Amino acid sequence: MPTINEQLTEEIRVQARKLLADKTVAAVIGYTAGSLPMTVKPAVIRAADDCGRLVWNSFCVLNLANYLPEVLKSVEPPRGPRDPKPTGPLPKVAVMATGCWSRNIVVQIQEHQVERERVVVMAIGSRGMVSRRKVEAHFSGREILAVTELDHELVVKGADFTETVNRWSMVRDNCQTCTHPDPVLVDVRIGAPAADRKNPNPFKQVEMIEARSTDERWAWFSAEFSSCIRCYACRNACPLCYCPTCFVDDARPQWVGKSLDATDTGLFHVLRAYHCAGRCTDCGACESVCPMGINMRMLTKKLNKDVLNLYGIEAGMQPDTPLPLTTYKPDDPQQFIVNEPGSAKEGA
Amino acid sequence: MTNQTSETSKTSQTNWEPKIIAFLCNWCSYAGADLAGVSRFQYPPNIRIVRVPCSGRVSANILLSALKSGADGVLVSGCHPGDCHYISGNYFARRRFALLNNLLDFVGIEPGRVHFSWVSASEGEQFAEVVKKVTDKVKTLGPATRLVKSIDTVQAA
Amino acid sequence: MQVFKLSQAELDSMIRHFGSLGMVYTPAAGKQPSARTDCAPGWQPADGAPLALATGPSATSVKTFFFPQPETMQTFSVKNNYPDRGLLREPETLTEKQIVVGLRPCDARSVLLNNLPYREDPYYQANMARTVLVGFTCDAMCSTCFCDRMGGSPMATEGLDIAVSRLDHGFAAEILTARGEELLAGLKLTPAGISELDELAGRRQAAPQADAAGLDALKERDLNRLYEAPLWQQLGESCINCGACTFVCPTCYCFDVQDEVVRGTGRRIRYWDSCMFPLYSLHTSGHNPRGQKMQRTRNRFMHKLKYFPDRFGPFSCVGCGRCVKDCPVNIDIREVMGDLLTVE
Amino acid sequence: MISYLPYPVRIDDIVVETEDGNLKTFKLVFEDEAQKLAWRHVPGQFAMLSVAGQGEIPIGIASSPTEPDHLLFTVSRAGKVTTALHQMHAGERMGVRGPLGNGFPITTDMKGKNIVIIAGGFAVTTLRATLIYLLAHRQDYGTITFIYGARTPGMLLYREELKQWAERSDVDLHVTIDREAPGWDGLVGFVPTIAGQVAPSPDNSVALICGPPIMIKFTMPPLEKIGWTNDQVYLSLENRMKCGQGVCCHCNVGPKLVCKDGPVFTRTQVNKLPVEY
Amino acid sequence: MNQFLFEMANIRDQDSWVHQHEPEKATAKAKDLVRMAVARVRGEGALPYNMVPVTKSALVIGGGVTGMTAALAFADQDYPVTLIEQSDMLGGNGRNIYRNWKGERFLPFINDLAARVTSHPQISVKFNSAIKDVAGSVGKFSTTFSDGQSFEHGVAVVAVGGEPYQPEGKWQFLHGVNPNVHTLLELDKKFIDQDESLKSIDQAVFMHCVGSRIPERPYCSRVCCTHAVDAAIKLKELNPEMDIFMLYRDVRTYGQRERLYQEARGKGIIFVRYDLDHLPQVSEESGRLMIRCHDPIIDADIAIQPDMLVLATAIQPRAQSAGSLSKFFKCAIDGQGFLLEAHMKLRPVDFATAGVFLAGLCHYPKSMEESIAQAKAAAARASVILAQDAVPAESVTAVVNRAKCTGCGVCTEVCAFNAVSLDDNGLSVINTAMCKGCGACVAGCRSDAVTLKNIGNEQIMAAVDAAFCD
Repeated sequence: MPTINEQLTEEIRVQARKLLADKTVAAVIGYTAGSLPMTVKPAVIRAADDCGRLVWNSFCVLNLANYLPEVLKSVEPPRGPRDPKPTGPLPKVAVMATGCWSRNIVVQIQEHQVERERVVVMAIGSRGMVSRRKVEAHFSGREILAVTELDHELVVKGADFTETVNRWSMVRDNCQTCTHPDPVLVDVRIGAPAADRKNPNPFKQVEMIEARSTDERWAWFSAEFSSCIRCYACRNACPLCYCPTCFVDDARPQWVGKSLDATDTGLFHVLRAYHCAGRCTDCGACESVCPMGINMRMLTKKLNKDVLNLYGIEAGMQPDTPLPLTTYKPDDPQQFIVNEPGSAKEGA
Repeated sequence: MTNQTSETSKTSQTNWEPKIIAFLCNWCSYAGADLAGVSRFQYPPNIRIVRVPCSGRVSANILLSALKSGADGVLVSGCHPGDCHYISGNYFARRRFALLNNLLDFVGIEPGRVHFSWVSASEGEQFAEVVKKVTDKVKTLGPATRLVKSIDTVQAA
Repeated sequence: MQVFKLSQAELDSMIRHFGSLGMVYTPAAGKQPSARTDCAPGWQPADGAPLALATGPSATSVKTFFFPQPETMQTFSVKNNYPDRGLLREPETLTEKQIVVGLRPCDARSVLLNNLPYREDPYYQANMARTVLVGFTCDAMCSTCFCDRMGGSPMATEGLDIAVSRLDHGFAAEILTARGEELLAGLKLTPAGISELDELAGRRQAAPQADAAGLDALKERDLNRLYEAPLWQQLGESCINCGACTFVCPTCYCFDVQDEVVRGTGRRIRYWDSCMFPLYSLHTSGHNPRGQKMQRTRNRFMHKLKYFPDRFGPFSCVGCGRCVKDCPVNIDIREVMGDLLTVE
Repeated sequence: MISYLPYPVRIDDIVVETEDGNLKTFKLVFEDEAQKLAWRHVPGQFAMLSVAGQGEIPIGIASSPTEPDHLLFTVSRAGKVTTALHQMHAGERMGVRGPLGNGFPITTDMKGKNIVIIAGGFAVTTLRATLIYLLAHRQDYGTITFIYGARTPGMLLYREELKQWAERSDVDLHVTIDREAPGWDGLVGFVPTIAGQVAPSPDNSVALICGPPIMIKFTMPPLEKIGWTNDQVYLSLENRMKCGQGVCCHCNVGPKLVCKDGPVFTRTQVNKLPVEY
Repeated sequence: MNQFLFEMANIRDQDSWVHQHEPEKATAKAKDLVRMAVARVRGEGALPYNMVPVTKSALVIGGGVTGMTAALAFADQDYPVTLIEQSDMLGGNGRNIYRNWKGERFLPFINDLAARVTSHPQISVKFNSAIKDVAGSVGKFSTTFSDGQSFEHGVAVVAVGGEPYQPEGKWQFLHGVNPNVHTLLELDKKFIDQDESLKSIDQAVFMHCVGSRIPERPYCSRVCCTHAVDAAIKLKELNPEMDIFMLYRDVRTYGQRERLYQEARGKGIIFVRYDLDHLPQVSEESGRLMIRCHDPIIDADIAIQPDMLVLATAIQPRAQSAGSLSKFFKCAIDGQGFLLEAHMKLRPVDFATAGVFLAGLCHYPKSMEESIAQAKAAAARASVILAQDAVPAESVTAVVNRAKCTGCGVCTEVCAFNAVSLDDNGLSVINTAMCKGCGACVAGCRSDAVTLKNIGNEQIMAAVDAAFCD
């Protein structure tokens, strides 16, 4: 009896092969097997014969929407930087997408990075992706040489041990608190849809930090982010970070210094998160790819919470609603205004 | 270590006076500040005004870089909602600031470092009041150290 | 060369003794902010506790001690009333000894490799002069380790001042340089006996050896001919162009320079750059000779496997496997080398 | 040991060169006499100009070693440092680090040869240095042909000097502009066309070409047509660079570092490199 | 000197006068302010004074009294005017109103106005017409109409008017169900038609504020109180024995209109107050209207069985104000869909979009004479532009660095003037003629691709840094 992921893998291969063979799409963005346990390689498949390489498992932590704009461009007929866009229909690209990834695609569509009609979403209801870091922490220090995935367990092998762990307990925090695991865009359905999850409090971790004192929060922030080595993996793994020149790299003006001191790294992370405000779908790619294990997702999650509470918007869920920072309501909350009657800071 | 250097050098001055950067919109709050002057409303001399066309011109980047440069406090002030000279600049600003304000609070920037206000061209007294309130608050917080950039002054001097 | 025999307790007290000679750094367990603002995280000042090293290399490489992130090159003032306004000065050369304990042979070798391009660099040389390396050889390799394929060996001592190796009972400390010897001056240590020396030699012999043939094979490949090979396109397509590989890499050494001014006081710093970043090669005019991801990915591997060896001899890779481990998209340099050997 | 510390220099004079105001020549004098005496460069080399608080930028040296009292740099306003430079005034202090790079082979390959210099736009700067040097050592070289083109008359650099050179009999000077312009009675046409018309025979000759890549590309066919080979042609490459001394790696073109192995390469050398410049 | 190379350190109003008792600190602040101004102005460049030649003609949208008044104001100055009207008749809402509060009949006035408009050589009227597209900006607009024709004009006056609210929901009060329930305009129709049946009415009830001053329409419609009171008086004139009840929330017969109210009271019209918590209940009982309400003054429930119920319904904006029109002319609209002037006090008939003006009910509910005054004001303001050969465009405008632009479109969304759009390449372009230089796009741009001339990020930061450079 094949596992759920084996079934999904097979379905993906069949569908991808079909899409490529009948020339519905020019490329398929998916995952192929990795060289280490708990890794997969994102890959762009352009030939039907290549589809056998595609895999699906619980380690697909990088958001494939990240590749979409560039791959779409790569299948267009070549043109110079000043040439206008061709007018006729352009080749399509298929991409695997879970709930949060599909919502990223929606944001990319809202922000004109991707045209809906050129994307074939191979929709996969997410069962939650496993955090490699959690598994490694569970086996603290013992090297993991192979991980076999069953439907609800992971069989972890080392040089001198084999142990079975519960899969859900190793699932990433963002997936555990996810309420929309099923894609909002579906062109080709892979596997069974995932039902929305009732999560009593998806912002529990954020609230735990909010409950601390200002000084405690600063201590947490300083400690968490000072291990940043400024490799920008978090930024580059994010499908929303598509600026040709990131503010952190810009010399004119030099918004953020280049050193590793707490201010420079802190400012980078605060502004990076802020730039995702109202756009982040909590796909967790940033956190998953950080070589230093920084929990930068807390900042975007905090913003997600505020955007939902203040403006009632969840990124990528309402394609027809403008993004929260590109719109307003005359009666938006403004308790933070210092001279507003009833402001939070009034008399403080 | 470097943060401490700046802190001690700042506090060692016996009469520490905060410097507060105030981004004022050209049409309302800057004019309100002028009216405060014409009306001789007295307020603490701690703000340094940067005139901007609209509160909607002030981005999170600008605000944070004022903190980074060493502002002990930052005030952004614009027209009252509905009165924006540019129709909607302050509405967009309000959303940006609401989120930024919460995020800064979340990472442990002391509440009261960063302020936002609406002051119209006719509210000279209101402007003076806002500056008083903001200055008092920043004074109780002491010199800013969080997200303040500091480089090794020993080697440079 | 002297070899001493140490018990765990003697080893611990030896490391504690180093504290009286300079700053002592050891690999941090887990993600630890660095104690220094100019030093990458992953290292911490030794706290006297017994050293417990995980298998394989430390989380971040030792290059941070030679090539700190950032390094102040010059300082200046731009205050109007300052007489030397705009004049750049070099800060005093740091001479305070730093003793790095717990690095692995791969990292030790990286210091020597980086010294090839940096042999005329005043800052790197100043850090070379003040840094003493007390390394621990590896009695096991991680699945991501491949130092043997890059001309090293888990038991190698090249680049170290003192090499500590595990024995069946206790440790052997090989004193490899005069600087290493200095560190131990005044310590009463037991010279290793024949049996310990034999055991050490045996372990060294049993360890995987540098695979010279494999290296030669790669060196003989005309990689310039593979400049247009499709494998670069595939790699470039999955690469997300972050700098994780370059920043965890002990032998990536390129830097950028920027001026910082705060409240009138300024410094010119150099800091790690990454050839993975589009801005790395961007001209002011907007033209970018390596504007595509594929070009940058290719450049990184070509630099390590072709340009650097052409210029200096050895490959610019010590096989620590950090990039393999930390790459978000599982680009594995071992696979790349394999492909380069086989692709036509 | 290499040094990253710029020499302190004072801006002695600033000349606005072009009608758009975007090119200025900075005349710099050393603050320290010993540093001035120690400075040695050859035409074709560059230096890092440094403005404290803004950064450094590599700029070709426009003055010849035979003008020992000062250094000249013609700077186009483009990025952060050059914009800051353009805002500076005579009397202000800045820094110069160098000389860097290899320069033209004035004492080796060029010696005793006929020299053809082909310049387009503001890439003429190091070629000005070269020409001044050649004229100062006139007897060491054969004929000198200097071809220089700009978009408009107002975009020509060193206009006073161009007039002086035009009057000399020992330089064959051809100045051209892209299109007819009022008040211009000189040559009209693109540099490659003019080069094809006036370039001498390749016998015992060396050509130095600096200009935009497109100009270089189109200049070669007319030269090749009359027998020039790639070995005789020297080009100066540009790439983003930071250290200028072969360490930081930014400027690599394949295995070559523009800052150290160049910026001057023969066309034969350039053709062997990947197009990463 | 080019005015854009000027920067002021505001030492007087913002320093010496407000810190009179702290001279030392004020001096330190003055030094900072000067340093900041210098740092900022260093980065500035001379900006061109952009001039746009003016096409000396006007477009007036809406053929009601307001639009006709504006058109005549232009035409009488000899400017060619195109007046477009969506129906086949001039006059608009005015045709449905019996008389004004002074007792003057509307219809003759409107017919006279319409005759002057249609016969004026400088006015061309387009009936059954709407706007399809608008290009250009102040000084030179080009508007295409639904018939495909287009018209070049230097200014435009928007006078599309409003419309009566059609009662619905809990405000329907059997309107459209019971034949004796009318809106005010329906009653006016009977006046105009001299409907004799009105004389036989014994009892009438007027309900005020139908659809006004409620959450969906929080504003007061301003004219309905006067209108209702006047209509009640007219009924009394027709039949002095008629019992008339006015169910009101607050009476707004402002200014001289107060006399009408007094007259009504004098004529025995009974005013009964209601509030939103005690909405009068209207029902049919054995074929007759039954109104039950609570009189707070006598604190008693009362029931009336009138022969006629008249609803003073709200004035609401036309859908096209908030729709195509605001899009074409970049007009701001308020929360209810009324068009929004640039500044309530300083620029009351201007739109924020230069060269476009507004008057009449599309702005907010107002009386006919106010609409007429506003129409004249709008035409006068617009004529200031037409009188010039060229008008200056904003010099401090946004500019896009295309190398940094992602084409995400945030700038286009936050621009209140529709000055930003995405081009064929999907990258942002600024129409500098429409840009006002507010910088909303600059602050919204994550990639720093947009900047504002002379108020760039680098300059603001330089000014800030200078404050700490002492």
